[in-house]
Amino acid sequence: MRSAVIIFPGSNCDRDMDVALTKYGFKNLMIWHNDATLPKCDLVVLPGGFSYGDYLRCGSIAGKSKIIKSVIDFANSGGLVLGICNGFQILTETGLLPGVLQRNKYLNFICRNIHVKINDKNNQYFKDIKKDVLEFHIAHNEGNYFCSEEELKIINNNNQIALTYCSSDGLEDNEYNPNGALKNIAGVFNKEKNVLGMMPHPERMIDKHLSGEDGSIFFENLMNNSK
Amino acid sequence: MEVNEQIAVDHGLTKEEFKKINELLKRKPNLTELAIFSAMWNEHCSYKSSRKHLKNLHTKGSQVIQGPGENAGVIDIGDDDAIVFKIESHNHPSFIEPYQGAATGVGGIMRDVFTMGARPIANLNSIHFGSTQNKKTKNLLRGVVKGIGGYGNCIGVPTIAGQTNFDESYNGNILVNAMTLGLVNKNKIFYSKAAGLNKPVIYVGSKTGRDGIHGASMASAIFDDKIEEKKPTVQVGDPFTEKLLLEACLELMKEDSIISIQDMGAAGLTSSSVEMASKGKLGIELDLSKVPCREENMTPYEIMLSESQERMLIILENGKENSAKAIFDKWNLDFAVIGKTTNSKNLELIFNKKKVAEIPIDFLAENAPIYDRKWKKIKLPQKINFKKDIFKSLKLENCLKKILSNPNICEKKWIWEQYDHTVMGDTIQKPGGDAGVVRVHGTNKAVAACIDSSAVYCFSHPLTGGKQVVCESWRNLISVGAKPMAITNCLNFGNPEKEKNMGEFVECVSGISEASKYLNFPVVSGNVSFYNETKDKGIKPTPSIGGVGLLENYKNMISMDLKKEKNTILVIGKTEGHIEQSVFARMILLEKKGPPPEINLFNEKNNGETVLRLMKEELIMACHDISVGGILTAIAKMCIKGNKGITIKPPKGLLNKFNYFFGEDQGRYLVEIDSSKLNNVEKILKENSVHYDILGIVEKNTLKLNEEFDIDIDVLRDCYKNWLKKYMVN
Amino acid sequence: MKIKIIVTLKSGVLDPQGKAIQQTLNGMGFLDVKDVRQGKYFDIETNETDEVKAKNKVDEMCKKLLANLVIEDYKIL
Amino acid sequence: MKIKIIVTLKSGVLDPQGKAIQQTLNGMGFLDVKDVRQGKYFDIETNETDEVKAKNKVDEMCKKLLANLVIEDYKIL
Ligand SMILES: Nc1ncnc2c1ncn2[C@@H]1O[C@H](COP(=O)(O)OP(=O)(O)O)[C@@H](O)[C@H]1O
Ligand SMILES: [Mg+2]
Repeated sequence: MRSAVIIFPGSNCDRDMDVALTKYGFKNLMIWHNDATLPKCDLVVLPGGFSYGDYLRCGSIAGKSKIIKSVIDFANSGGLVLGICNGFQILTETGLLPGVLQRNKYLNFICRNIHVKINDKNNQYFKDIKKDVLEFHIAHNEGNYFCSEEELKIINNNNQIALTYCSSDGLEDNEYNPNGALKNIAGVFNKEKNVLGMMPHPERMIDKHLSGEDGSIFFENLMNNSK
Repeated sequence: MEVNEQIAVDHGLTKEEFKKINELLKRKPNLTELAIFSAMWNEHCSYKSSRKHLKNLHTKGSQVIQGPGENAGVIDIGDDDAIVFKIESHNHPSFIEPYQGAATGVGGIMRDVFTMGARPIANLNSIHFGSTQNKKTKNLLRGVVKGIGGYGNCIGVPTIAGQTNFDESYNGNILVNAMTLGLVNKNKIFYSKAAGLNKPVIYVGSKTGRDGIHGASMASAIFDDKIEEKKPTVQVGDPFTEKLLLEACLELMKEDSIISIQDMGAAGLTSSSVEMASKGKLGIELDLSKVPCREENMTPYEIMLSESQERMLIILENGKENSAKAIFDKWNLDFAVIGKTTNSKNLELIFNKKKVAEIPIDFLAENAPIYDRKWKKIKLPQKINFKKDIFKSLKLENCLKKILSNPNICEKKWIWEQYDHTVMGDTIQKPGGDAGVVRVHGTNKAVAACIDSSAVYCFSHPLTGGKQVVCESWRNLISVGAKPMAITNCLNFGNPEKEKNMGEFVECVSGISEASKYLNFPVVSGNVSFYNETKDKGIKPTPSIGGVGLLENYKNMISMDLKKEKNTILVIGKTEGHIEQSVFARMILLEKKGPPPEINLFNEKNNGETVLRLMKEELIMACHDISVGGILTAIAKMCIKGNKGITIKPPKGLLNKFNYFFGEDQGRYLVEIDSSKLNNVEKILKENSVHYDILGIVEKNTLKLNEEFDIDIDVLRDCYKNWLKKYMVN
Repeated sequence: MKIKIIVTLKSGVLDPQGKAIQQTLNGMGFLDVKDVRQGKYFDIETNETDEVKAKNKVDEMCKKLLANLVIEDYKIL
Repeated sequence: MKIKIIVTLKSGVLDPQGKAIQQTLNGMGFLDVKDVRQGKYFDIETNETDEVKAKNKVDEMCKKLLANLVIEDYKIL
C-alpha cells in the first residue's frame, strides 16, 4: 500500500502521520505542496497543523496551493483522501467535503481525549472495525462543524456523517460535544465515501504509552481495507 | 544633531556611563552609536548588575556539553544525543500586551534553541499573576495563556508542563517565563562564535519593522517632525514564519556551510552582530541599506534597534550563498547578504554608501560596565510560636478542601488544555504530573522536564528559598522516574539598585548555587530579569528553575496516580511538621511570618537517590513529591488522579496533626508499593538510612482517618478541579 | 488605489465570538447591547488605477478566497 | 439601532495575516495586489435609540474592550 502525506508550509503533524502510516505497513512518501503532481499511491493524507498560519480561515490558503489540483483529481477518480484536523479544514475549503469548520464554541483551543461514534461502516475507512465507539484525541481551535440545513439533510440521507462526538458508551449528548459542532459531527465523508475529513488525530493514539491506542485500530483497518 | 547627556539619559544610560563612552571613543558618539551603546550596556544585554554573582553559579559536570554563555545550554544524554534548553522571561511586554508579549516570549526561546541546531521537542512555562481579586488578573491570564498556546501550538511543539501562581506582589508586574527543550546530535551543534575573515554575514527571516524600539526611539523622534510615524510599536509574533524559519534553518544546518548563527532577540541586529564578532574576536561590517525592511524610510538607528521577531543572523562559508538562498527561497523567507567579517575588531555600519557608525567591538561587549551593587543580608526570620487553641476550631477535612481549591494548588487544566501537549507523538506524561515527559524520538530514552519557583519561601529567606527551588525541581524529576541532569534558571527580581532587592538576588543565587553543586545538578543556561516593579512596589523574589532529567527507558516512567487497592503508601523522608510559610499557615491561620522549611542537602540527595534506586528495582508503582500543602494535599492529589482512596494510619508520637498533615518539610516523597514487597523496600530504605513512615493502605474511593474524616474522592475532586474553571468563566 | 471589504457571517450562522463579546459588554455594564456580530475587514492596495476594474478584480478575490460563501457574505465598500 | 465599527492594526504593526493573504492573492494571479491589511468589523445592536448617545457608548466600548489601543485603531462608521 502506498500513501502520500502532503506537507504545506505550517503543517506540523506531517511527521506524526508518517510515523503512524509506516508503523501499520504503508509505504509512505512526503510530498511538498509546491509539487505539481502526486506520485502513484493508494491514499493521500492532508495532515494537521496550521497551513500558511491558518491566517485567513483555517485551510483556506492551502486550498489554493499547487498540489491541491492533483489531490482533487485523485479524489474525483476514486482515490482515498484523508484529511485530519487542518487537513479536514482544507478539504472543506476545496469543496471536496461539505460544510465549514468554525471557531470552537467556547473560544478556546482544546487538547484532550474524546470519544467518537462510528456512524457508517459501509466504507473503506471503517468497514471491519468491531468497536462502535473509539477513543481519539483532539487538538484544535476551529473544529466547530457547520453546514446549512439543506446540506445537513443531504449528508444525513447519504450517510455522509462519519463520526460524532459521544460518551465512552456512545451517548451523543451535547455534554460530550467539545467544540459546539452541529449534531456533534466530528468527521464527514464525500458522497462517494472515498474522501474523509475528521478533527480527531488517530496518529497520536498509536501506542499504549501515548494518550491511548485506538488510533491503531483505525490505521490497521485502513491498511487492510485499502488493499 | 548633537548627542548630549540628556539624550543619553533618555536612552537609559547614566551620566557616568555616557562619560565613559566619550572617554572610550575619545569623541562624542553620534545618535546611532549612542543607541547601540545603550542597547549593549543595558541590563538585559550586559548583565551589569548580575554578572559578578552569576559567576558563582555551579555550571560544571560531566553531563554538560555547553554551559551558560551560548544561546542555550547543552547536556549529553548518551548515544550522540544531546538536549539543548533554556528559559527566558518576557515579563514587561506581557503586562502591556499579554497575548503578543507571551507569544513572542515563546517564539524567542524557541529560536534560542533551534539556533543551536536542535529541533524543539517540548515547551514549558512559568507564569505569575497578581491576586485573583485583582481586576486585571483574569484578562492577563487569559491573554497570556492564549498567547503561549497560539504560538507553541502553531509551531507544533508540545507544551508539556508549567507552573501558575497568583500573589498580590505581581499585581502590577506579571511574570511570563518560557522554556524550550530541543534535541540535537551532539556532533552537529551550532554556536554563535564568528570565525574567519571576509565571510558573508547573512540576514534571514522576517523583514525589519519598527517593532519594540522602546522609549529610546521616542527620544530620537524629538528631533524630527515625523514623531507619529516613529512611534515604537509592540512586537507582534508570527508563529507561521517562525515555523518556516525553523525548518529552513534545520535544512541549511544539514549542509556544512554555517560558520556561526545567532538569533536576533533583544536589541535585534545590534546584539546579534556584536556578540558574534566579540566571541570570534573579529570585526564586522554591515551595510544597513541591504537589510530587508517592512517599512519605508527606516533609519540606521531604527534598523539596529528594531526587535522585529523571527529573524536570524548567519555567518556563512564563502561561496555557499546561492545554495543557502535556495533553501530560504523554498520556504519563502527573506535572505540577504548584509555584510562581512573583518579584522578591524570594529562594528562598522554603512548606510546609503556612507559610514554611519564605527565602534570597537570590545567597547560594547568586554568593556561594558559591571557593577558591584550594594546589597543587604537577609536574616532568617524567627520561628513562630503557634498557640494551641488556634487549631481547636479547625477540622482537617475543611482545611484540606480549602487548600485543594486554593488558586495556587488547584488543577490548572483550564490552562494546559489550551496548549497542544501531544503533537509530535512522543508525549508520555502530560501536564498535570510532577514533570512532563517526552520520548527521544525513535529511541527508548525519554526526557523529563519541570519548572518551579517558590517566591513565598524566597521572600521569607532568599538563601533557603534559592536552595529549595533547586531541590523541588530535582524531586519533581525523580518523581517521574528520571535521573536529574541539569537546570536552567530565570531570575525574576525587583530593582537591583535597591539594597534589599539586590540582597534577595545575591542570596537566592548563592542558594541555587549551593544546592545545584551538592546535587550535581548544574546550571547550564538562564536569564535575569530585574526591575520587576511598578510604582516602587517590587515583586517577591522569584527565581524559576527549569529542570531536565533523563529516563534510560521510557517504559519505566512513573506517574502519581494511585494504581491498586491494598497497596501500601510510604512517606519517604522525615516529617518534622514545619508550618511557617506553608499554605496552611498563610491561608488558614493567616500567619505570613516565620522562616521557610529548612533544606538539608544530605537528606535531599540521599532520599532522592534511594527513591530512584527503588524505581530501578521496579518497586514503586506511583510517586509524588510532597510540596506545598504537605502530606494530606499530596495524597489527595494522588487519590484524585488515580480515582482511588486511602485509609490513613494515625501518625505516631506527634503533637499536632495539623503540623503532620500540612507541614511543608522538604526532601519528602509519597510512594505507592505493592504490600507484598514492603519488606524489600524497607530493607533498601534502612540500608540507605532513609527515614520513612507508613502512611496507609490504598482503598476504593474514600480518604479515611479513624474518626477524623471519611471523605468521598469525588468531593475532593470537585474542590481540586473546579476552582480555576469557575474563576475563568465567571 | 485602496479598496475596502467587509466580510460578515450570514445571518443564521452562529457567531460564538460575537456572542462572547456581547456578554462581556453586558457584564461591563453596557446593558443596552442586544447583539454583536463580528466580521472581517480588509484593506487591499492594488496597482490597478481604474476603479471599476479594480472593484471587479476584488469581487473575484472575495469569491475565490476572501469569503467562504457557505457561511459568509461580503461587501465591497 | 445598529452601529458598525472597524478596528485596524496601527500602521507599522506587523500584520502576518495580511501578508499571507497578499502572497496568496499574488500566487493566484492577482498580481496587482500590493498590500493587504486585515482588520476586524463589528456590528453592534443596541437598545439605545439616540444616535449621538449610542455612538458615545460605542466609543467607550471600543476603548475598553473592542480595540487594543496598544496596537489597534478603531473607527465608528
Ligand atoms: N502554565 C502551565 N502550563 C502547563 N502546565 C501547567 C501550568 N501550570 C500548571 N501546570 C501543570 O499543573 C500541574 C500542577 O502544577 P503544580 O501545582 O505546580 O505541581 P506540583 O504538584 O508539583 O506542586 C503540573 O503538572 C504542571 O505541569
Ligand atoms: Mg511535584
